[in-house]
Amino acid sequence: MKNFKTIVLSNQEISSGYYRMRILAPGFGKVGKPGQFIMFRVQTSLPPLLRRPFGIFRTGFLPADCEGQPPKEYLEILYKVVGRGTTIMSGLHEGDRVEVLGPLGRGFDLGVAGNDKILVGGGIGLVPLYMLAQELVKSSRVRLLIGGKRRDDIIMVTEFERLGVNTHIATEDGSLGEEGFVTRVLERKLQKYPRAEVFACGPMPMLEAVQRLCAAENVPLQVSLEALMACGVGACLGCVVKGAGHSEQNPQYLCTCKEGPVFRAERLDWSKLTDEEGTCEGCKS
Amino acid sequence: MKNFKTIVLSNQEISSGYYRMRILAPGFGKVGKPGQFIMFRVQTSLPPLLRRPFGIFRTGFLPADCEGQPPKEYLEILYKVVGRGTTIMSGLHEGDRVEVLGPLGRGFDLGVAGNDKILVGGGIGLVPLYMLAQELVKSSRVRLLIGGKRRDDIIMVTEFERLGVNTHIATEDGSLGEEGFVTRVLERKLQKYPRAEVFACGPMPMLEAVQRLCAAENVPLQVSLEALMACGVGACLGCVVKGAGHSEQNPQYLCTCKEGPVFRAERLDWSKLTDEEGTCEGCKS
Amino acid sequence: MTDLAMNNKTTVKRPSLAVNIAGIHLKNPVMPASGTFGYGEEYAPYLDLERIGAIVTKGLSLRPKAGNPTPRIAETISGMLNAIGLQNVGIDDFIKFKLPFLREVNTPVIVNFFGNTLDEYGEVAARLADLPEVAGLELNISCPNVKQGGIVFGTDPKAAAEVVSLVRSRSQKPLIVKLTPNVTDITVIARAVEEAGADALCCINTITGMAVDIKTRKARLANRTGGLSGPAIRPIAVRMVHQVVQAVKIPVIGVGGIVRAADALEFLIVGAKAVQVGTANFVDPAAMLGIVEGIEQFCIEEGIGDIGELIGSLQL
Amino acid sequence: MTDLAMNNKTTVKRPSLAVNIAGIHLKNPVMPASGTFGYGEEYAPYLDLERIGAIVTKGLSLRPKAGNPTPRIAETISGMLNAIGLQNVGIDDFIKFKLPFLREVNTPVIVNFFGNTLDEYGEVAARLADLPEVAGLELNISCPNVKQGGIVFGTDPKAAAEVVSLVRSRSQKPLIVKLTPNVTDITVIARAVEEAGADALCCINTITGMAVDIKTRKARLANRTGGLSGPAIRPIAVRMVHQVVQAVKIPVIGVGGIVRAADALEFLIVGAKAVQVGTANFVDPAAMLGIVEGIEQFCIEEGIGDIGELIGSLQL
Ligand SMILES: Cc1cc2nc3c(=O)[nH]c(=O)nc-3n(C[C@H](O)[C@H](O)[C@H](O)COP(=O)(O)OP(=O)(O)OC[C@H]3O[C@@H](n4cnc5c(N)ncnc54)[C@H](O)[C@@H]3O)c2cc1C
Ligand SMILES: Cc1cc2nc3c(=O)[nH]c(=O)nc-3n(C[C@H](O)[C@H](O)[C@H](O)COP(=O)(O)OP(=O)(O)OC[C@H]3O[C@@H](n4cnc5c(N)ncnc54)[C@H](O)[C@@H]3O)c2cc1C
Ligand SMILES: Cc1cc2nc3c(=O)[nH]c(=O)nc-3n(C[C@H](O)[C@H](O)[C@H](O)COP(=O)(O)O)c2cc1C
Ligand SMILES: Cc1cc2nc3c(=O)[nH]c(=O)nc-3n(C[C@H](O)[C@H](O)[C@H](O)COP(=O)(O)O)c2cc1C
Ligand code: FES
Ligand code: FES
Repeated sequence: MKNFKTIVLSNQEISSGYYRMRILAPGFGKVGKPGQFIMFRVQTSLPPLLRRPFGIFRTGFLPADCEGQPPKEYLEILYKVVGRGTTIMSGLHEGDRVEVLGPLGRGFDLGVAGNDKILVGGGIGLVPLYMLAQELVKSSRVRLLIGGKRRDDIIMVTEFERLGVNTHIATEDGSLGEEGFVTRVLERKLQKYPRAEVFACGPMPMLEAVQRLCAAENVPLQVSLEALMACGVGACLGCVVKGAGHSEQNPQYLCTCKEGPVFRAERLDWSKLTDEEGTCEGCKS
Repeated sequence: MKNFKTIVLSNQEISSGYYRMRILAPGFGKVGKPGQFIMFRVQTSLPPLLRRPFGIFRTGFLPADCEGQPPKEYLEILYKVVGRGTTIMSGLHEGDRVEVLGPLGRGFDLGVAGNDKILVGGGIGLVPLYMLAQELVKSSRVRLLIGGKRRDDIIMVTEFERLGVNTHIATEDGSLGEEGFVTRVLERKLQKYPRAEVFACGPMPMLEAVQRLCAAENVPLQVSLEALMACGVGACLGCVVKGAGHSEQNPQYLCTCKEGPVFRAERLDWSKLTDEEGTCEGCKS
Repeated sequence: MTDLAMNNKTTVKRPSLAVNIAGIHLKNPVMPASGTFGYGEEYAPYLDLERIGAIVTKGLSLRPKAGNPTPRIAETISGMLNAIGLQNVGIDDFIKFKLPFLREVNTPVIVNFFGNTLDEYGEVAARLADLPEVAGLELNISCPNVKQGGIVFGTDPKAAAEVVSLVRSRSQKPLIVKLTPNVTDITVIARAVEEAGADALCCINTITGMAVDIKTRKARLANRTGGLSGPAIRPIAVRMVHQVVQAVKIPVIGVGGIVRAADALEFLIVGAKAVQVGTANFVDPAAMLGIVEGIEQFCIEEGIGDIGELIGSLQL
Repeated sequence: MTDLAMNNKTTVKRPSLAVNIAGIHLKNPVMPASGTFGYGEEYAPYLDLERIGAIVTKGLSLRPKAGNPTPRIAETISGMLNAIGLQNVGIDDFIKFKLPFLREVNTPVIVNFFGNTLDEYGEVAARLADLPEVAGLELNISCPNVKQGGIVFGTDPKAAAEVVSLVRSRSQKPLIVKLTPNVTDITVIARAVEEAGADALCCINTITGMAVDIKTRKARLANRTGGLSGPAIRPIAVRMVHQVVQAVKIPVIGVGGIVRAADALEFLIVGAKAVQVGTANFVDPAAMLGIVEGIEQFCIEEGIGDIGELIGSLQL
């Protein structure tokens, strides 16, 4: 957990409206865990005022510039352009100065080694699943179900396949993979692998559907949530979601940035998780 | 007078901290008069909130891209980096979108043809004098006295000389031309050319000294003033200066953007022109 | 509704943007905020004055007013401070030199005015009462009552009601009262003013602020404090308009920090029947046209045939 | 003053930045604003807590408080709205789980607190009165008085004085009262609170604001309105601090929109004896360190040996 000023190493559009940014991140390789995130400061001068949260897609090493020097650590984020901050980000270039706070939050629990692992990613929700898959493939069979509206929303498939992950694609318009919601694929897979553990990240309606399926089949589920965030470190209490113990009389709120963003599904109040969502453009993606 | 969205043609540092920006400005060549200014919108997205006023250095034509097309009109501004807006401006590149409002304000009166003309420019105050000189050289002998703190503050001398203007330089540290204030040079010239007319633009203390000299010698003086501006078109009344008729009981304020920025010296209240100045970094330049 | 061709294929109904404020018919709900648009003339080169809902002129007083010493303006983060001091040409010169131009423009003219004393308020209202070119009055009560120790009329419900009653008695013109945000509970003033006879309300005026030059250790305005305007104050303005709309029955005009159509739409959605654009005119002289077009575009996208459906459509 | 080597050549005196607020000794005048710094612990990884003047904790109530429904925050132009709803762990858990960490930090701890009723205010003050780790209390009076129909304590001089008197009677700790800006005349409240026994004042709390999602037509906060903070409000905060400093004799802590040292200096120059940094902590967790360093640098450049020379040095 630290705050550092650094530079952009590269920033490329990988699909229409989706970008991959590589950021120099000394010391980061050793600390980032699957499912953690960073708070990214879009410009060192205001605005936008607040930092933006992004999942860590992956970390890695670049060969050192000179012999004898240690290799350079970097981190990568994948982001979708949805509003002001991400629009500005899409214009950043190699060498531009940025600030990163992280890694933050609680990541995924790796579950029981050997059990089948099913990852479900909707659109940009794929991001936190990559490092998770990197870990899981070491001791389990890993399937990734990727959903999206259109072909353009399906990204990084090859990267996952290179890890040895079995991928299944569903698009709502059928322009890639099977036509329909990714949860239909999940339904079939759950029938086939009743001892599986599920890990999901994506838009709220997808997560809700995934939760219903897993609950019905009694399959363990971890979800990575998005929430509006100001601080990312548990100080502002802006990012809360309703916990399973929540009621009007006894509200229970969990901090997405600190207690999450990954939660075991049973910790959350699924009946009310979303009724106040949808207030930002991004959330609707 | 119009507001147009256009692009930067070039933007170069011409001396340490001084930039010259060429802007595509269709229809501008015919309308801009010596001493007029533009309101420049630094970024089409906020901030900074308000536009920044800049004198028109000169206008001109570029050869057309294709045969048969009319030549492209442009305008040039020269600016000194003093604060937030000008810092952002110094980072603009060819092709960047900008917005220009202008030409605005009242320019210089060309005076009596044949009479000697003495132009006094302090630092960046040289800007509005170039187009003036272009006109004046047609029928008068023109001398330009340029003052500045250091060698770096003396810009565009060759450009003026190419017009046939006789130039004299004074720097406070003596690093270029004669050592001392430019008003010392003016003093001598006024002795030599008692029928001269003077045109001045520069920092307030310089203008005050010039005013005192001209008043003492009974020489006509026009000055171009700077003031904080919000609108540039006479609507906000933020840019006023005290008129000659000003008193505590009967305040008289003149609008710099609309009634100026060029004023005949006798229209202004020189005793109080500056006592509330110096509130912005730029003014102290 | 007129027809609008789109894509050469489908024809969509052009939404009606017309609204009526206290009997003043506006072709659309967008007008300038007083003091940011001069007397209209200043902006004529930059936008077609017939395409905005109304023209609101610089605050007028009985006698010409010279205004405050300089510096009068200071830029702040996403806002500006001004202490112009209500400089204006006075009612006589307004009628002689400014009104003739406005007469030729086919857009309702709303005259903003103020007084240094209660009497002066009444006088100005009376002088404006018979001018056919004046479609309505906008009463600025954010001025100190010189006689009563300088307390601002608009911060005290009694004083506010008193000045509104007086003005009401001196003029039959549609009367819009412009409220100051520098109060504990704006709904108290709003209701007092409604009862005293206002036909409509306009909120908000600027919020008192201050900025300091740390090098000279002087206030950046000669007047020390000034009014904060611009995008920075928008959330405060939206909140106050929302409160006032709930508190009164007369129409409310929303103003404060509007730069783009999306900003104007926030005010309309919370229930403002029209909006005023102030500081944004300085930034972009054609800002209001963009806002009118943006509102129209939004209505088309959202399938809104009449702006009335949008006004006050906040989901509670 | 200690020595500071510059350029390896000249040695300049390090200016003294220490200030004393109501008996609390601060090594420098920079501290976090309540609710933006958690209980201190959250920011420990990002800045050395011993390098700031004090730690101000999240507003505490008698019993744990769950806070408001979500969404609770919304970004606005140069600011943010929040309606956290004063979520906090309550006094018991604070003492059990949060205070032990703070005990180890060599920086005074100021505990911000509030009550839903007058009684509750008194209770919390009494509970905090004997804790040696608590250097001072910061009383947040921007809360609605549940018993008296929800009117905010801090907007009424009588109610404000009443709560301050009560708290004063229940605790000997240095008592800082935090004022709300949502009032017509902040000096009236400031004086009432001073008379009632406050040792220092802190202003300003957030300004009530609102933002609307034009697509969903819903307020962007579940609570509809929320508190505006951040750079957008700075000119308003500077003005209010300036007014309050002139109106009272007790020290004033300035807060509202401070991001950089230059911003903090504006408050000190108008007379704030210390400053709090709120929203800026979210933007840059080490913001306060930069501000401390910037103030020191400014003092060196301006030849100021003791921060006291700077405080209230506004040229009138
Ligand atoms: C833990 C976490 C991890 C995330 N990981 C990724 C990722 O890997 N890739 C990616 O593209 N996006 C990710 N998001 C969403 C991303 O933060 C938003 O898309 C982004 O903040 C939008 O900023 P904007 O300025 O472009 O949008 P605007 O809509 O202009 O932003 C306005 C405000 O809303 C907030 N906001 C908007 N959308 C969201 C959202 N979906 N979640 C939270 N806040 C939002 C912004 O932070 C800002 O405060 C993640 C969000 C969270 C909480
Ligand atoms: C009629 C006129 C013509 C000008 N011509 C030129 C020119 O040709 N070249 C040039 O370099 N400068 C010129 N200036 C000054 C120029 O406008 C300022 O240097 C510039 O606005 C500074 O902006 P900033 O954001 O960098 O400075 P900041 O100090 O960050 O600006 C803060 C605020 O102060 C205002 N401001 C700062 N300095 C001045 C100033 N000297 N005059 C007016 N407003 C100021 C800015 O507009 C802004 O509102 C002219 C000013 C006027 C009024
Ligand atoms: C330079 C300036 C002058 C103003 N003069 C007046 C005035 O004469 N009368 C008035 O009622 N309001 C006046 N106002 C307030 C505006 O009409 C408007 O209420 C305020 O600026 C908020 O809107 P904005 O944020 O869109 O600028 C003035 C505002 C500015 C910036
Ligand atoms: C998320 C958030 C939570 C806050 N919680 C409290 C609180 O519990 N008690 C309090 O007195 N002020 C609270 N405040 C107000 C701040 O302490 C401060 O007065 C205000 O934010 C203005 O300062 P700023 O502009 O630097 O943020 C909170 C502010 C924010 C943004
Ligand atoms: S984002 Fe601030 S507490 Fe989670
Ligand atoms: S700058 Fe607005 S009147 Fe001159």
